[in-house]
Amino acid sequence: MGNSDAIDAAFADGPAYVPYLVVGDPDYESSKAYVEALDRGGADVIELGLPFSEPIAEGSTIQEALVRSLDAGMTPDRFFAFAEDLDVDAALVCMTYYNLIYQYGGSEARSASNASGEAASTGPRPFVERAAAAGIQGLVVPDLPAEEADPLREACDEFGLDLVFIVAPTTRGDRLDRMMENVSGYVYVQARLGTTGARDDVSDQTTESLDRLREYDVPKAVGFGISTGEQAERIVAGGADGIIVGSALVDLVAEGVEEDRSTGAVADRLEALSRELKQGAERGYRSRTEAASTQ
Amino acid sequence: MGNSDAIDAAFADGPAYVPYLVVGDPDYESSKAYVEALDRGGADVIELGLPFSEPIAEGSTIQEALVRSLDAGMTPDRFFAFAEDLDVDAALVCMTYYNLIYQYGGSEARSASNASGEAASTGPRPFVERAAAAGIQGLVVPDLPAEEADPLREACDEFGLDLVFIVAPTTRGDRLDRMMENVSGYVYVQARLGTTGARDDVSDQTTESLDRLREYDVPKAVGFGISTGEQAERIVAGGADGIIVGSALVDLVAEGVEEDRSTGAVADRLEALSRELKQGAERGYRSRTEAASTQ
Amino acid sequence: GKFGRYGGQYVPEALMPAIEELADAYERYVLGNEDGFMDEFRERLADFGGRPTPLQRADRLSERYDTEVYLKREDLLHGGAHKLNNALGQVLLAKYMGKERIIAETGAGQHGTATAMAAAHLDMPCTIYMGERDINRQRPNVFRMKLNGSEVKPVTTGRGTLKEAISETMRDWAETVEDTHYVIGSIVGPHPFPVMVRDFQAIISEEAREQAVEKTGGLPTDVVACAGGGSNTMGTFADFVDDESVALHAVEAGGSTLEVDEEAGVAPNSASLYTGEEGVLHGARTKLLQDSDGQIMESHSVSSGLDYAGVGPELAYLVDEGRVDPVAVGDDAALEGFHRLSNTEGIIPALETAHAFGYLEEHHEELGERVVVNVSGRGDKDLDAAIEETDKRDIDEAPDMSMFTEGM
Amino acid sequence: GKFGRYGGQYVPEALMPAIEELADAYERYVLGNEDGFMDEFRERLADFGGRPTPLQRADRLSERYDTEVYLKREDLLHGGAHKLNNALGQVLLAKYMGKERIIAETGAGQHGTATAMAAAHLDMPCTIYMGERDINRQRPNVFRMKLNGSEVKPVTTGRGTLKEAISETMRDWAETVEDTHYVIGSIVGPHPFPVMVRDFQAIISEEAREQAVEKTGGLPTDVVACAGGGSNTMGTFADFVDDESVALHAVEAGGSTLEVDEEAGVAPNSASLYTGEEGVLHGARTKLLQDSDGQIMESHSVSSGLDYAGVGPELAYLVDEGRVDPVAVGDDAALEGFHRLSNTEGIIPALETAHAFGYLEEHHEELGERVVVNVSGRGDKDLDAAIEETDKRDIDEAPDMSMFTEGM
Repeated sequence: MGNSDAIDAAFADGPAYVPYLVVGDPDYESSKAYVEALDRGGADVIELGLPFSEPIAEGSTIQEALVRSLDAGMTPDRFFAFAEDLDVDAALVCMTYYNLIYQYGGSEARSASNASGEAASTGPRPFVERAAAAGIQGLVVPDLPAEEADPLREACDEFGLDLVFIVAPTTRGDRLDRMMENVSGYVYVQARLGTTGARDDVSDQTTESLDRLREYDVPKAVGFGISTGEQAERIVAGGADGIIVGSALVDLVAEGVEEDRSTGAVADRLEALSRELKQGAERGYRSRTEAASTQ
Repeated sequence: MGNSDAIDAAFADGPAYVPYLVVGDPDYESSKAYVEALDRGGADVIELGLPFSEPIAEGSTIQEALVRSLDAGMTPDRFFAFAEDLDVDAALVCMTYYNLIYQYGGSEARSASNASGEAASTGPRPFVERAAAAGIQGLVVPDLPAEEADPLREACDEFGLDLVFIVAPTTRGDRLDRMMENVSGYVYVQARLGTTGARDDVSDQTTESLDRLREYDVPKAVGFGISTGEQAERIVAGGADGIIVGSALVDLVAEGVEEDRSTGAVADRLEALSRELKQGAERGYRSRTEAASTQ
Repeated sequence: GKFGRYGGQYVPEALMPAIEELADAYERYVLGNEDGFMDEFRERLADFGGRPTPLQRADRLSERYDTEVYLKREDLLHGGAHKLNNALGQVLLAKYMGKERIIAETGAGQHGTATAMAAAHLDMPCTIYMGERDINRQRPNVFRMKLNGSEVKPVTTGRGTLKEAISETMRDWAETVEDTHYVIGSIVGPHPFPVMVRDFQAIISEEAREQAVEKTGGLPTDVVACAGGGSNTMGTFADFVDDESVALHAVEAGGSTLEVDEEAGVAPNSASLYTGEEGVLHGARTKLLQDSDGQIMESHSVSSGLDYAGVGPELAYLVDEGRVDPVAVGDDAALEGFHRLSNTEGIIPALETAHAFGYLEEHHEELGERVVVNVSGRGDKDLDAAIEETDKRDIDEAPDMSMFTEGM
Repeated sequence: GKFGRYGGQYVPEALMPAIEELADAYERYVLGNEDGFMDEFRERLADFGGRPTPLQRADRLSERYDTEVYLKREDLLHGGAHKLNNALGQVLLAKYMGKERIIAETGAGQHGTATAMAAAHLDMPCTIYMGERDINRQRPNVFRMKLNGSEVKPVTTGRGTLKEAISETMRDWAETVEDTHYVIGSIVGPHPFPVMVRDFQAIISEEAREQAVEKTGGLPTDVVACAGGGSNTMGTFADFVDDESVALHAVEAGGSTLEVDEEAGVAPNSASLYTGEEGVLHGARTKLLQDSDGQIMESHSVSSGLDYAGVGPELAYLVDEGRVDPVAVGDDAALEGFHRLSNTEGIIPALETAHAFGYLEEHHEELGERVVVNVSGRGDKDLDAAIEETDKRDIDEAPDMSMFTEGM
């Protein structure tokens, strides 16, 4: 179905728990421990945030995490080294902004082209090639709509990565069709309008979105605002194939920084919340399949 | 010649020394002592400044003196009382701005007219009447050109006061003729352009002005910038019938205030400077009459 | 040189020749357009000044008052107020007269900045006298004058405010009258200043009258302008004076009260048309704020630009004739007008101008169906004063000020 | 929505419907004048904004450079800069689209004040996001926005400057997109913003071209405008792009140096056309100041309004095509230009605008015989910065600053 067998597998058997953390937040070593804690907590896919200096699609929780990571020296190359360094079972997806993908390897390409007198061939291919080598199996690029995605899509196909798109509550009609033609791996269903950020409520927009997507044959992972096992349960019961959780986890990291907690203590909390979310998702899945078999 | 015999007399026999001080500067009693000191020093005519809040024709020395007097509570009525109180031989001239002359007695006139339902008859007459009663023999009004002077001229004629006009170095032709038709007592010859204030030099403009005025049969008193006996001598030798001295005397009052001198000490200085100026003027007169008899 | 009993030339003799020379130049160049003076003046007003300024329908005020309210946008003139009309005219005239130097005095700094701009534009050396206390209160305006190449001379005598600056400028002029022109900033002073300044400012009403007819099909029923010395007032009224159907409202600063403290010599307002009495000040017979002796009172207004104890003699005459309706609007109502125009029309007016909008709020029911209000200047210069004065009061239309007043 | 390789719509999916709705409205109302939109826009620009602005011959600069220098006086537009052309267009368009609320972000405050004015004028609720640090540096502009009835929301994330304010505005829009319009302040962002903002600003060149032909009998040889995001630049160039004889000079902020500190992530300039490289920022592919990883650099300029790491995609395209000549003028030369225009022409320019005059001084010998320079804004807002920056340098044309810098 998708380019990445690992991602297909993550959604093949029961609901997928897809946590997100910013790589390098608040530093490389702690961040590694945190990502591994997510894995222990039951992650099926882990979205690794590679920080960009102008993150226009984020809520303030994640924006602050991106700043912490950048201030601690995170770069695309260190990000790939981090991915290679990780000891996890979950499939890895990189979430970042298009300019970092577009520029990667550009300075080498430009130096070469200056030497040869030819035009520089910047573009997404070097980034995707390097990501594949680092074991990354998919990309989410929040500022890249389907309309501008052809070059990246081609590079992903070449190197076997999935390209995940975000479907908003307002995405309909032709735009939705075009996006669903291009998506692979899973579709990121944005639970409500707005940017990322943990919320108490789960919007009616989620149900509507899932209804709208029913006809498309691709796993639907719902994100934006999920922070408890109970929410996870309701969303999966409502038809989601997976849940994406970001801000609630990043909050734990931020709290750790503010209250000067040990890496181990933060990792434990991340693992515990992951477990709760994963279990919630599984409860939801059971109630859905039971309901389906009852009918 | 003029309305006031006293002023005619002051110019009749040798050069007239015409000192100026601001009445009430820095207070009523000191001011009285200062004016009497001028008299003792040989004053023929004394110009008494009645302070106006917006003295547009003054240099900063006299402006500050006017402010001191106003701050100490000087009013037109107190000014007249002061004139009545004085024990001096010199003829008295009041120097002030037109608005004070124009308004004097106005509130009574207005109350009366409000009561009678008729238009208020404000105008210069009440001021001149009161001035005459107080023994004032002439008026100098620096912001009243001959063109606007008819009502005041009439009142002066009625009450026997002289109306002194200032002739500037730039006053010529028709304007000069008109002014000389209206002037009485003496003409105030402005020695140079500018406002009042003591200067070291006596300008060539003085000689020119005196030449221009030669044909007019009225005493010519030169003012603006005279501060020493030597200057007084040169000016009278050059043809002046009198010298007017203001800022140099006001400076002595201001110094007294600044250095906290006793009234007596300031009065002594005023008397001494007056003597020097008067003697200078007399020397100048002698050299002029000697030169004339030699020819 | 007279308007009925008002006007005249009450100046020191030394200045009379300059005044006469100016009167002669006024007749030749301004009235007679000799050497194309008026053509050049009008062209420079257009290109440098930004004329014509619009006559804008104020949609929201029109709705609020259920009458057609039109704004004459003098706030859009270069420098931010009507002042340039006069300053440019006089500096250009000085050039035609062969003068080599410009002097002026300024209180709040508006006339000084306009004169400095005009002098830079026409390459004339310029000295501006300003009281030391005013300099400290109006530093941005001082900086603007200096940026435009003018010398700003601090006046330290007396209280260091406008009256001392006027005396100091007079002193300079009395000494340099042969090569120097004194640019008076309003329709005050000796003849020919009142008529000359009016004629330079009359372009406001010339445009407004034409624009009103074009936009609304007829003359306005009412014309409203704030009045300090009165230059924007007469400029806005001039071409309507002969239109007897048009009511002319001169809005003076009522300050904190119209009551006078004779003992202290203070009139806590600047309503010389409304409450003043005849007298002679700064070269002209006009209506004044004065005590019973004839001493000039200290005037007061939330708007420093209206804070003057006299008023143009022509306005005094037109009030006596019944042609101009003098009204006073107090500090509070003016501040409310300031906030109302800012938040309903997107135009921040000068505090001077705000008085006209205070009048509109209080008296709109007495006005006809088409009202023209002169927006004589913009309020950027008044932001600090507006913060301070608003903070003292409880004004419905004002924004929350806490972020500005804390730590001030 | 593309200019060669530049432009596009790189925005979060949630915003795409709004962008598409806007593109549709742009085509109907702006290009198609549906419901007379463009007529109303032009009329309001005239009456409320004060258009047309003059094209003025700069007599003294013309003499200095021995070439005809003409100034397009956008500084006379309501609010003091060209910004209103765009803000008024977008707020009016939002009204035609049935939107009920306006949001915008602002750095130095110029776009925020223009938007707040337009929103007050058109009676639209308006929220302006502004970094907390910028709020503290630009209090007068904050006060102006609040006076005009806008809510000013301080942004405290990150460094509290423009970039955080942009993120915060995006966040607001992402949640409220159905009833809210985001007024972007320059020819940046996703399609249709770059073309739409250009079309609203194009009135500058439309007028200037006509005025130049009328006043001088022909087209200018050169058109000069400063360039930050590029809205005044494209507005000044737009109608001249097809006139191949007219050279177009985009003057960027050269800051303290064109050298980049890659380690610190700082480019001490804002010369993205002149030194930048292709990338994707704030919704569009364009030329950027970025490090080799693609992280956006912190830009710097003495003029906060030019201080932006990107530039409009259309300008990037026109530079690549050789149609627009990109040049950089450093802080020192810009400050000299500021003082020169102030004291020789009586016009105090914005520090942004001053860069164009720095260019004129340095390159006038390369220019043709008729040069049009856009005076994009007035400098009143920059007085404090000008005092501070002038005091650091030794500038011949600057006035004596001691009275301003002592005790500051």
